[in-house]
This record gives sequence, C-alpha cells and structure tokens, in this order.
Amino acid sequence: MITENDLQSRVEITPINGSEIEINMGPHHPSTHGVIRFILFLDGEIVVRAVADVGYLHRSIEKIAENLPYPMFMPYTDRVDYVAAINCNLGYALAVESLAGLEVPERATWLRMIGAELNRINSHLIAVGALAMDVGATTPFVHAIREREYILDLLEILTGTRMNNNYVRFGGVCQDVPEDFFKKTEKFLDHFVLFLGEFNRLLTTNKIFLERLINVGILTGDQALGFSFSGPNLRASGVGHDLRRIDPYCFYSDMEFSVPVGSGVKGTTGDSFDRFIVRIDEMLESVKILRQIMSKIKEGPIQSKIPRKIVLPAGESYHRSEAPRGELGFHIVSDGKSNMPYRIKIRTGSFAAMTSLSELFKGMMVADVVAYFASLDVVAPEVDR
Amino acid sequence: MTSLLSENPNSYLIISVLIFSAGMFTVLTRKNILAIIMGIELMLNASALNFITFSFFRKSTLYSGHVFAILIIVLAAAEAVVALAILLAIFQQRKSVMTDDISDMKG
Amino acid sequence: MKDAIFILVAVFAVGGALLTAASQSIINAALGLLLSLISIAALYIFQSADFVAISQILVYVGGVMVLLLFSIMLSSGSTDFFKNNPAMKVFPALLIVVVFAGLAIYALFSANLTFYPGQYGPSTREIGNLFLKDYILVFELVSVLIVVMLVGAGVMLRKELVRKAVASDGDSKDEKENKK
Amino acid sequence: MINLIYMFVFSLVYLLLLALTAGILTYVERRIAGRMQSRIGPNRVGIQGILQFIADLIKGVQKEDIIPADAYAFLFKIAPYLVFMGVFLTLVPIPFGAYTLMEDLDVGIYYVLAMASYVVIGLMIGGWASNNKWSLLGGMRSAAQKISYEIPAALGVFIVVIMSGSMNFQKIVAAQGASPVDWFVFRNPFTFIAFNLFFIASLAEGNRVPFDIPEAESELVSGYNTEYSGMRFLFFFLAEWGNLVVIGALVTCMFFGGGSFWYEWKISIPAPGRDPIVFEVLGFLWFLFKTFFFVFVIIWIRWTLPRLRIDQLMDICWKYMVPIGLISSLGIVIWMYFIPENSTIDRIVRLTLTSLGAITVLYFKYRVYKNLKITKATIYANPFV
Repeated sequence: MITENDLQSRVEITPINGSEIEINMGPHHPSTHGVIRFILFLDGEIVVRAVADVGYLHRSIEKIAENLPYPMFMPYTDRVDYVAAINCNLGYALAVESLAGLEVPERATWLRMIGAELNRINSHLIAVGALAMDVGATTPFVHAIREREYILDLLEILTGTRMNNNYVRFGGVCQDVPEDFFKKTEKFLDHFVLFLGEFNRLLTTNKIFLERLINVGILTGDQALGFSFSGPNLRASGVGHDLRRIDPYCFYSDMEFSVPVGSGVKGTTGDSFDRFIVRIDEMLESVKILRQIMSKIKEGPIQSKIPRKIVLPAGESYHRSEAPRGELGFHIVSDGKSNMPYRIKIRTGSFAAMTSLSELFKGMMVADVVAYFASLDVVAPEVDR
Repeated sequence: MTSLLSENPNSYLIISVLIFSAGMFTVLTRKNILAIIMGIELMLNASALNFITFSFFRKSTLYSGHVFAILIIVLAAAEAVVALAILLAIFQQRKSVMTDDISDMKG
Repeated sequence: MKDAIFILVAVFAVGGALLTAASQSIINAALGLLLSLISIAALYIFQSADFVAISQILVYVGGVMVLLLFSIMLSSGSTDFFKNNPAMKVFPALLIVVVFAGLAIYALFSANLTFYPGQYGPSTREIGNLFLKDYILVFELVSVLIVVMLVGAGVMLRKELVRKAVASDGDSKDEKENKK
Repeated sequence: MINLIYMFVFSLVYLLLLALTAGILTYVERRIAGRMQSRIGPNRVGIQGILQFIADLIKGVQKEDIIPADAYAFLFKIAPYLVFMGVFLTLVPIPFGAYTLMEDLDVGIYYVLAMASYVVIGLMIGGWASNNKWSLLGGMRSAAQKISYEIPAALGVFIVVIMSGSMNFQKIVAAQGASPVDWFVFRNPFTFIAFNLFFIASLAEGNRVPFDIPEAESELVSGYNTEYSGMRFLFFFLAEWGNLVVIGALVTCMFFGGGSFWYEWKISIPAPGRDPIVFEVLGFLWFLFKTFFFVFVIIWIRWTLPRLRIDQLMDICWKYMVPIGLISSLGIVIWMYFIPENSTIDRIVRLTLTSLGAITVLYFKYRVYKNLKITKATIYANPFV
C-alpha cells in the first residue's frame, strides 16, 4: 500500500494544474476485480500519470509456508489463485515432487491434467466474461458463468469441492473418479464447443466490442518480455511461449495441441483484442487436450507410497508450470533438516501483469484503462498472495 | 384594461426593470467573469421580456417582438459560448477567472 | 387564480435575479439565474408567446446554463466568492442601479403609452413567416454568426493552440525578466 | 377554478399512472434481462414477482438518506427531483389517444426537446454536488453527451415537422395513417434516416446502453448517482424508466402512426358515425402496444451491446449523425418539392421501403433460427417459468 510519501517519491509530482484531477480507482471499484488500487491523474478523460498500488489482499501465504510441513501447505495454494486452484496445487506438487524424487502413478497424472485443463477453461471463461462485462456487455458474462457452473459440477465429481479444490497430493491425487465422470465430461465438451462458437459470434462480430478492444493497450513482444509477461498475455503479443511445450511436465509432451499466438487479426499484434481471442482459442485447445486425455486414460493406482515425513535436500530450486495466468513458479529453499521449507517464493503471472500498468496507462482514456486491465486478466489474490 | 395583474402591461415592464437592475448590479460589482456573464444574460432577458410585452399589448397580431426576442436568445447563446470559450482558454493559462488577474492589456 | 400564479412566477423571476446579484457563491448565483430564466419563460407563456418560451428553455436552460455550470465546475477551485470590483464598490453600484430603475419606472408611467388588451393565439406560423419574409437578411446573418461562433469557440479551445499560447507567454515573461 | 382543480387532479392521476408504469417497467426489464441471461429474474413477490417493484420501493423508502459530509446539501437534495420533473414534464403533450392527453400544445415536439435538455441540469448538479470525482466525471460526461445528441434528435424531429407541416403531435399523427405504408418510417428514405437518427439519439439522451457512459458502472462506479441512496436514488431510476416510455411514445407518435389503427380512421379526426369512446380505447391500446414494443427493443439493446467509449460516442454524433441529419433535412425539402404526396413515385417508394422493412424482419427471424440450429439450443417460449 502506498503512503503519501511513497507516492511522492514514485511519481514525478508536478503541481496539478487546473484541468488535471487526481482520482483513486479502487481499492473498491467494480472493475478492479478484487482489491487493487490505481491512482490516476486525469486530464479530462485522459490519464496523464498512473500508479498501480498492490497489497490490499496480502495474506502472507509465503510466510505461512515457512511454518507448515510441506503437505499442509497444499490447501493454501488453492488460495493463491482461487479461480484456477488445481493449477496451483499442481505447480506446488510438481515442485516438491521433483525435489524429493517422488513417483507419481500414471492415472494420477492423467487426473491431474484433467483437473488442470478443466480449471484452465474455467479461468479463461471468467477472464473473457469479465472483459465483456468491463466494456459494458453484461449478458456474455452471465453466459460464461453459466458454462462455468457445468465445469464446477464436473470438478465437484472429480475433487469433491467446487472451488478451492485441494485435489493434488504428493505422489498422486486425493481421490479417484466414478466411471460416469468421463461420459459427463465428454458430453460437456461437445456442448461447450458449440457454446464457445456462439459466445464468440456474439462478441467478435460486434462492432462496438471490437472498437473498444482493437488497438487498445498494444504491447509488442519485446515490451511484453520486458515486463516479464507470461502465459496468454505474452502469447497475445506474438511470442509462442508455452511451458507445456517448452518445458513439458506431466504428459503434455505426448499431447497434440497448438499454441495460439496473437497475430493482430483485427488490429495490431498485442492489443487487447488479441489477448481476448488468444484466450478463446486456448479454451478450444484445452478441449482438444481433454479429449486426448480421456482417450488415453487407463485404470490404475492413484497414489504412490510416499514417506510420512517429507524432508527436502538442502538447497534451493525453482519449478515452473503453465497456469491460466502465465508462469506459476515455486521457488523452494530448504535447509535439509526440517520438514518445513526455509522459504517459499511464488511467482505469478498476475503480478507481472501489474508491472505494465503505470507505463501503459499513460495517454489512455478511463474506459481504455478498464478495458486494458480487464484484458490482462489479473486476479487480485494472485497479485498479493 | 382589466384589473388582472397578469393582463396589465405595466406589471411585466416593472418586472423587466427589476431584472435588468439586478443584472446591472451583478455586472457592476462582480469580479468573477462567470458572474459578469450571468449579469449580462439577465439584462438581455429583461430586454427580451420587454419586446414580448410590447408585441403582445401594443398590437397582438404584430409578431416582430417575438422575432426580436428569438434573435436576442440566439445572440445571447452565441455570446455566452464565445465568452465561456475565452474564459476557459484564459483559465487554462492563468488558473484564474477574476478580472483583476487579466489586466495585461492595460497600458 | 391566474393572478396568483402570475405573482408566484413574478416573485420567482425577480427573486432569482436578486439571488444572482447578491448571493455569496457562484453556484447559488447560477441557480438564481436558472430560476429566473425559467420564470421568464413562464412570463412569455402568459403573453401567448409559447414558441419564444420554449426557445428560451431550450437555448438558455439546455444550452447556456449547462455551459455556465460546466465552466463553474471546470474552474472550481479558483475563488468563487463575492468580491467587489476595485472600480465599483457596492454602494455606488447600488446607487446607480436604483437611479436607473427609478428613471425607467418614472419613464414608464409618464410616457402615457396606449395599450390594447392582448389576444391569445398560436404564434409559430407567424414567426416563421416573418423570419423568411421580412427578416430574411437578419436570419441569414444570424446563421453566419452561429457558424463563426462555432468555429471560433472550437479554435479557441484547441489544446495545442492553448499550449502554444502558454508557451509563448512563458517565453515573453522570461525575456522580460532577462531584460530586467 | 373548477378547470384548475380538474387540471390538477388529472395531472396527479397522470403522474401516478406513469410512476406505476415506470415501476412495472423495472420489473419487466429485469425479467427480460433474466430471460436473455438464462436465468429467471425476480419471481418471489406476488404472482411471478409482479410486486417486486413495490417491495423495492418500500425498501428504498426505508433506507437512510445519506448525504455526504462534504456535499453541497441543498443541490444534492434537489437534483433527483429536477431530473424526475424534467422527464415527466415531457409527457404533457404526448397523445395517448385523441382525448387522452394533458395539453394539446401547439409546439408539442419543440416542448419535448426543451424538456429533454432541461434534464441535463439536474444530472450535472447531482454530479457536482456529490463532491465525488467519479460523480463529477459522470455529470460532465452526461452533459457533454446530452447536449451533443440533442442535435441529431432535433434534426430527426425537424424532418418530421417538415413532412407533417406542424409541431403539434395530433397533426403529426394525423399526417400519417394506420397502415405501415402510411407511416413516416417507410414514407421515404429521408424519414427513415430521421427515424434512425431520432431513435439512436434518444437512446443517448436516455443514458441507455450502448450510450450509458455517464453511469458506466465498470468505469465510473455509478456516475452521477454514486453517492445517492434510498429514495433519491430511486427517483433517478424512476426518471430513467419513465424516459423509456417517453422515448417509445415519441417514436410511435412521430414515425409509427400513433394510435391510428383503422384504415380510414385517424386519431384526431374520428370518422362520423363511429362511437368515439370505443375508438379512443382501442387507439389507446394500440398506441400502448407500439410504445411497449419500442421499450422492449430498448431493453433488448441494453442487454446485448457493450458500451462505447466517450470519444467514439462523440465521433458517432458529430462525424456521422449530424452530417447525415443535415444532408437528409436538405434532401427532404427537395423530395417534397419534386415528388408530391400520392404520386406514382411516392407510392412505389413507400411500398418498396415497407417491403424492405418486412424482409429485414423475416431475415432476422431466419438468422435467429439458424443460430439456434447451430448451437442446438432449445428455445423456451413460455415467459412464466
């Protein structure tokens, strides 16, 4: 949180002239998706300077990790990004497993991937829906939420809970699925592809929607890399960087899917519309992956034997995975003695996205600020952790 | 002439005088350009009211008074637009709307 | 009954004007003006001038008042309190105004004007005829004036021009200081 | 004296009826929105939730009327009433039937335009007096928008006035006929343009989507009514929904033949030998039907489209609508000079335009069914689920 002194040191304070007003967007504002605050200096409707202020949702998850045994930290990773909880579970589990050298049975890996991909679709639905809502169209958001309900039903069968699933365990997953789960998923996917077509037609053929997003908040590939973007936001800028391809984990190397890259279909590469359409395409890719998984999954154990007390070897390591909002990295430092980490640092995509705001907001109108911020798909708890 | 106040031309003319005087007082005593513009608007309105009154009570088939009232309204709008544009240009430059601060042209 | 309404309207018209003249804050003055303008439109209706009355509301209330309020909001932060002009204190001004009003009212009653009772009737068609027959030149001139006004106001508020003016003004000030 | 009392009672009845209509419209809008968003909408209070608006009213009255500490209290208090008054004053000259109107003003349309511009004052004052920067921005936006869109609206009205030769609503309605061929929309190309200009500009003046930028909830929190609560807040919304009826009624009067419903019968000239009361009632119902059809269209647009940005909004007004309006108001004069009414060309044009309108409707129906086929969605015709 920014105090008055910090603000003065961080913004070149020129005396505010008559036509310039300082305005607080947030911490409680409909379009900040949680508690995030921007301080905007407006000249009429145009932003002259902007400061992005984070920290209003800080729950010190990383500090809590230092006082918990490794398995007990798993539920906290749900809360890092509550929209895509299984992806966070998976990232943490993979990091610890690779350090401890734990085996994971094949079926458990498949189930983890099903959970992760369902959650990815879930998260992207929220992202595109909220983007539509922030540029003023309420109905697509509700439609997206309706489809998300089906996914939540599926996740409930899979994990037992609808949100904050806490599904992944070291060396496996917490429970197996009933047989009709796959049939239901298949049915949902058939329906979902049709829905996505309709959703896409409703928005991408809408002139107003296009005008609001095209050429707004353009980020070139270099710029995006400079801001250390990752995930869909980076891919929208034309960089085909997908950790499922580049640094495969689970069985993603066996999967056939393409990495959608922003190509400036309607405007410039890397504008807000590209970020929207990349997410739509990615949902379709996730559907493909899910279908492949379901054709390959076999019966088998879901949990390997793991030691009662997990003690990682001394040293530090970083493990990354592809979460819906970009690279999700767990940097674990262990002293090699206790069953608790010495330090955990979580690297999230949303936090990286926040760094671009002050730069990009300059010269935008208030409505563009909202559209650009929504197109980045920032979730407040992931920013602050 | 009827006894009704509303059908007596003098009542309209007196109202007009009072409004005009109020406008004049505003123009004379204010420092803020906005307030001066308001005073001018009041004075213009009072005169337009005069036109309508004479048109109505002198010979009601003669509508020239209405024409002049409309002209006054249009001109007042044009005047206000230009005045406020100048005012805002000055304000962006000087951060003030007071007549005292705009005296550079004084010899 | 008609008179009661008339007196009410008249009180509003004059009261609004007085509020404009005497109020302490600029926003109250604007409100007084608004009240006065609407009441004057009502007075027009008393005199069967409905077209003029509606024009008054459309142009003054919908146009001029909005512009005034806009300017007040944009320039708020500058002092908006009642201040006397150095050239004119309140009492001399009051004196001038009272003398003027007295003279005008005296003139009104001594002029011995002949009035006829007004007749009520629609006025729109006649006004239109007059504008397009007798006053066609005036009408066209007013159109030209409005075009000039539009262009002028647009040019005056163009940001880059204002900035240029500010910049050149700053230069000249610097030069002056250098000379000193 | 009796006359005055009659007027007072009549206007009171009118006001109450229209307040009731506005209240019911809130319910209707929420139900329609619910339908469009695959949910139900209010259905708890009364049969099918019809009494929901009364419940809302009671809740609104009970709520504390909060006036911010630094607000300009007097202006803050009167602003909602100014807006409410402005909207309901526009109803005075609108003919719901040959006799069902408050005052048959000679300058009817002109009066409506004047009152519509009067509403701006209330919105600006409300925004300014709240002493909130978001409200101030909302008030400013609303003033800029309404003043700009008054010009296209006035140009649309201008074309109608030229066509009918009067500003009186009864005469405008009488200049049209009962069948679609006689309506001003399909009379000639310029009146069709006038209809579009007027309808779009009315949406903008009524702060409806896609022009709802003064109260854009994702940008300006809630615009000029951010700080309002309780009854004053409701007054803003009563005005908004009252405005829906006004827009619908105006469009019906000016372009869709008003309440004329029988071939030789025109609203202000009842044919001899017919019972005036029966025709009055039938005409009134027909008028209401048309009005509520347009209200439905406006609601439909609101829940479909995103919101424009302010510069796009101004561009649409000044770069497209005003020039088109100016050209077509010149065109209508030339048209009327060269092509007299009921000449062969006139009839051909009327018939062509009317059939084009019918084809558009049929094409729309085809598109809807095609989309439904693609998405394999089921359509639920029953509104009371």
